[in-house]
Amino acid sequence: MKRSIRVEFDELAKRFDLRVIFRGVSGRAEPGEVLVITGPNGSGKSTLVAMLCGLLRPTRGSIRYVDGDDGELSRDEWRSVLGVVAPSMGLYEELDAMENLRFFAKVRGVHDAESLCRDLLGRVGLDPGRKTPVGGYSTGMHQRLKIAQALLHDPPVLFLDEPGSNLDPTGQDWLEGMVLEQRERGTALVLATNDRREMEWGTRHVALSG
Amino acid sequence: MKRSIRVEFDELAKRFDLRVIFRGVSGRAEPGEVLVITGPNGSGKSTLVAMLCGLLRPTRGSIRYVDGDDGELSRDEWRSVLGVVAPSMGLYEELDAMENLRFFAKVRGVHDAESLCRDLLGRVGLDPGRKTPVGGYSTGMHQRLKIAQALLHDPPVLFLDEPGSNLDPTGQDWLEGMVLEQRERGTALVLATNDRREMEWGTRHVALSG
Amino acid sequence: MSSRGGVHRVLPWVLFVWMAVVIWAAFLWAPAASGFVGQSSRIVFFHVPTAWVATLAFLGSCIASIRYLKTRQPIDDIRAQAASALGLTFAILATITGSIFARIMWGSYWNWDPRETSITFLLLIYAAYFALRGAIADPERRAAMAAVYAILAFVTVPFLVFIVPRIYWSLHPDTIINVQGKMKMSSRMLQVLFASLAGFTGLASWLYCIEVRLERLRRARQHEELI
Amino acid sequence: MWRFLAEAAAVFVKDLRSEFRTKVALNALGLFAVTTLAAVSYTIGPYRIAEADRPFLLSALLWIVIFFAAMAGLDRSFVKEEDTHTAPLLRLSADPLVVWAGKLVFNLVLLAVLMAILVPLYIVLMGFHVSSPLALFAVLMAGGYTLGVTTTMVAAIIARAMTRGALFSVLSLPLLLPLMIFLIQGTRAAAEGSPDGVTQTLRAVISLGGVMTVVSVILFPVVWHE
Amino acid sequence: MWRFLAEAAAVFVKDLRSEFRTKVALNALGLFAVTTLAAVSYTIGPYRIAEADRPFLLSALLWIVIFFAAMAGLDRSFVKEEDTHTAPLLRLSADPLVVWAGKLVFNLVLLAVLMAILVPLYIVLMGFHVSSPLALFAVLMAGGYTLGVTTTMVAAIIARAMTRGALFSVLSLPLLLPLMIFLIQGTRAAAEGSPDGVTQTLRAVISLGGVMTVVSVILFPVVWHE
Ligand code: HEM
Ligand SMILES: Nc1ncnc2c1ncn2[C@@H]1O[C@H](COP(=O)(O)OP(=O)(O)OP(=O)(O)O)[C@@H](O)[C@H]1O
Ligand SMILES: Nc1ncnc2c1ncn2[C@@H]1O[C@H](COP(=O)(O)OP(=O)(O)OP(=O)(O)O)[C@@H](O)[C@H]1O
Ligand SMILES: [Mg+2]
Ligand SMILES: [Mg+2]
Repeated sequence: MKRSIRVEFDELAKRFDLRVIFRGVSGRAEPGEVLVITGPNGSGKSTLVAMLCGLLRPTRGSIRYVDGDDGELSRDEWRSVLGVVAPSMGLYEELDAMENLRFFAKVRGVHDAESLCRDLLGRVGLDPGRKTPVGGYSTGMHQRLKIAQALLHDPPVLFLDEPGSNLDPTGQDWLEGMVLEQRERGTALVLATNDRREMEWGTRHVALSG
Repeated sequence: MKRSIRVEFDELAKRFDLRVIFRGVSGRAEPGEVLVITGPNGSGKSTLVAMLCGLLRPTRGSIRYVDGDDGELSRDEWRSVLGVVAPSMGLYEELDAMENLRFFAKVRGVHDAESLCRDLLGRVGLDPGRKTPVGGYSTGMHQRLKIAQALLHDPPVLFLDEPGSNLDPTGQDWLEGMVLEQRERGTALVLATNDRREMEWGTRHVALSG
Repeated sequence: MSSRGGVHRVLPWVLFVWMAVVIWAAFLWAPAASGFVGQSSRIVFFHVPTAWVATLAFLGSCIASIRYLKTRQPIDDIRAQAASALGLTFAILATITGSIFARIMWGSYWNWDPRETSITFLLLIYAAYFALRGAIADPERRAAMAAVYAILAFVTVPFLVFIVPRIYWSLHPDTIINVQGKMKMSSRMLQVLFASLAGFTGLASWLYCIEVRLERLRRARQHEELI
Repeated sequence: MWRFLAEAAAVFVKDLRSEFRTKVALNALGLFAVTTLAAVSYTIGPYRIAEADRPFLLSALLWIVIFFAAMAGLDRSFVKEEDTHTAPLLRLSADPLVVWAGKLVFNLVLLAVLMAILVPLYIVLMGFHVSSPLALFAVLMAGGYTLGVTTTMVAAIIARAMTRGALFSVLSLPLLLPLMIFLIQGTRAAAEGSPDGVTQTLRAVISLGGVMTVVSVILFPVVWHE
Repeated sequence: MWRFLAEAAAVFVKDLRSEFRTKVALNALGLFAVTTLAAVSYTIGPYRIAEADRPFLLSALLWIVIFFAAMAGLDRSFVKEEDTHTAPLLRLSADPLVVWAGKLVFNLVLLAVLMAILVPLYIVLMGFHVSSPLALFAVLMAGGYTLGVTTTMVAAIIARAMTRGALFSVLSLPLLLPLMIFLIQGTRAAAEGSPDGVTQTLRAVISLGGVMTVVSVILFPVVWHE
């Protein structure tokens, strides 16, 4: 069984260059639930996700990762328990799919990287043997690889920022299945999306107003 | 009235490093119609679009831009009659929205660039006065700016590769309106998409098999 | 509060009188040192304190930078910035006074003496510090990056000031407290020098306080304008 | 023609803007010149170079510094268009020659600004005695232009080498090398005041620059469009 | 410890692979180094400089070329992570010190390759007589390390700034100047065969490198996460 981790955030606010993006946003993602973040383009969904991952400092407010058994995690420990898919994050375009995954597996200290990466690529519908650098991948294939990357270490907290974008209908169905499966396995999911169908996967909601 | 241009392609094939992406693809985009290209991720939709724009050379087959009155356009003339939105094409992240549009307007020799750019930004729902570099824009705002860029010189041929990705529901509705309006004004549209709703905008279809 | 304000009003006048006395003493009270051309040794009373204040200011900038990285309070960034600006200014003054000195003692304004070159690089480092600040828009990131660079800069300063001049042959006088621990100046000269050192340190502290206040106001105003 | 110039100006302004987003950053350019120069003069300065060696040593150093300045700023413009995927849209919007001209002018302006700061300072700081300043000026102008044209082309090639293999940039070596040699010798001739050497150099450099310009105009569209 | 090394190795291998496939840094660095070296050796030639000046002048020239070449390519690995938006994912996946170590080793390898090509060529082409090659080797190693540590840190800083091209040299060169002076003195001592000069240099260079390493280890996480 994987660790059960709850992500709580309280009265978050973010300002860029004196422009307030949002303020007073609170919520939490419980293990086995999907927290959906909605709001129009530019309302701050991705900013909120980046803040929850620890990539951006909140201007105000607090974020806590709480382990069901052991209490709060330090900021340095966040890294090892979370996985992220986000449109603003790129992969290494000169490397092929396996090389990318293998790299992320190694820096995360995942064991049995080789077979795991192969397996994952198969699951997201990519060919592990293909030597094309990722720069030559189609956008949908790119998105699939990003999803594989996020699942690599089977993280107890999963952030999905527009995970279905550029996926074909089959891919979107697969994604839905993956989200359901993760929920059942006790992952805490945070999903930021513009897609009406994806919004329905949520068990909790945070709406940003823009 | 804008020029009426028809894009025809015949028996196109594309190979990357001995891997055949597709072969024997034919079709055409008539003024006032929407040619929809469908197919699973990696089937070659974007490749086909890039080929039709002149960014990639087909391995086999031919592409012709035919002006209703004057006959065929030379390859050098394609540039001036087409507009493109594609996920693989980036904007200048250090410049703000107006600077980006102004640049593209100028290199395309558009008159009255300043007021036109302002106007367009307003239409796609961005703030022309905002000085944030585009690198700090959200993905949806980025996509809107790309669409503005493609419409800048009111081109008679418009290629839309996944134009609705990352747009919020309001944005998608606006996009639908824009496509309808362009059809009525006699633009030849080519739309490559994975989105079921967008597929229905088509008057002709090309399906790639993957 | 009011008594503190009172002290603040009085201090600049004390400083003013002190500096006036120092200037008078430097030119009229202290004797000209032997071994220097004419009356030129008097420039020492201004040259050495400016160099001293510059070094002090760079130290201050390094300390403020370290504090900033710990506390992340904008005020520490303002302090670091003000101290660097002050250090830069006084380093320029030391170069100018030294350069005049050099013209008299060594015959030309610039001799590629290691002191001259090392101070040039000190100037360049802190000019680079401000170039870096100018190249980062986000205030928090700017502050952090500048702080890191200030610390890196201060790491190289000892090498620049103490080791390089010892590797290259130099015309420049040894440090006052030299290897033998001997003082080479007459007691009157030393008195004036130390008075001047104290005066310049006071002057610099005063300027520093003003600059910090000014920068706070500047940032506050920017805030208002943008909102 | 006017239209061509206006479009090239747009490319130039765009590059200038993205490279020097803030006004303060423009000072960085001046600082760059001074720092580079100081690094060289500091290391060589205190040492008294024998009088006879000065002209060619100092000429060689000067061109090392200028060449460095050219490389440091220039090679990024095309690589960045590829890295950030802005190249395709630029290909579809602008005439290839407009892109080439815009980038060339950008490089030339950068070089000119750097030279304007560097050379006078260098002459003063290094005690570089130049017998015929006018000849030096001519050599600098011609050299700067040819260097700019060549590095622009090299930069475009390096950017495409990402997809086409490194062999290309090895090919640029034979272009740069003779140019550097001519320039060093011409500067030396200007310093020593030998008009023959200068005219010889100018002839060589200008014809090299002319050839490079023609070759670039022909080849750039090929390199640019894959 | 083993885990740290394995992860740092992963970062290093990843950078090496990417660089090997695009060769942008190698091209920039190599092109500059080889061109200047060839041009300088051709124009200055092996025999013209007065015998007494040779050790110093040749040492100075060698380090000028190495330092400037380093400025042309060593910022690439960090700048590219930002330009291609791979940095955020790297921040979320890897320990900052692992990233630092991997990039440092990558830069050191680039420098080593550069030196391995440049120095023998330089010695041969310029007729640089080195009395104690072993001492020279030690100076090169120590100097390369310190150069690499310092530039890696500065590269991490400028990757987060907007104006990079000029800024990298502007920020690095003044910091590197004391190092450059030490190295020139040390190389000269190695050429002249004076063990004292060499040990003195090595001591200074290694302590500078040590201090920079410690400071980097402390400060890099701050820069990386900002
Ligand atoms: C442009 C030329 C000069 C520059 C840039 C310069 C710079 C400096 C600097 C930076 C210091 C402080 C050193 C330290 O804190 O260790 C200093 C100290 C001093 N300088 Fe100069 N100097 C120059 C010329 C001269 C000349 C020509 C003389 C007199 C012959 C002179 C006499 C002194 C003395 C007596 C000290 C105090 C020694 C000490 O406390 O270190 N300087 N100078
Ligand atoms: N680095 C930055 N500098 C300045 N403004 C920024 C920066 N990053 C984000 N913003 C601004 O913050 C706002 C929110 O951006 P964010 O990417 O979070 O939106 P979003 O809700 O994810 O939108 P989308 O649906 O388009 O993905 C936008 O107005 C954006 O311009
Ligand atoms: N430069 C390239 N080098 C090698 N293979 C490439 C290159 N560009 C595209 N391909 C391959 O061509 C195929 C089609 O890619 P394309 O981007 O056209 O797909 P697509 O239909 O647009 O998919 P998506 O729905 O994901 O956007 C993919 O298998 C891709 O890997
Ligand atoms: Mg978003
Ligand atoms: Mg596609």
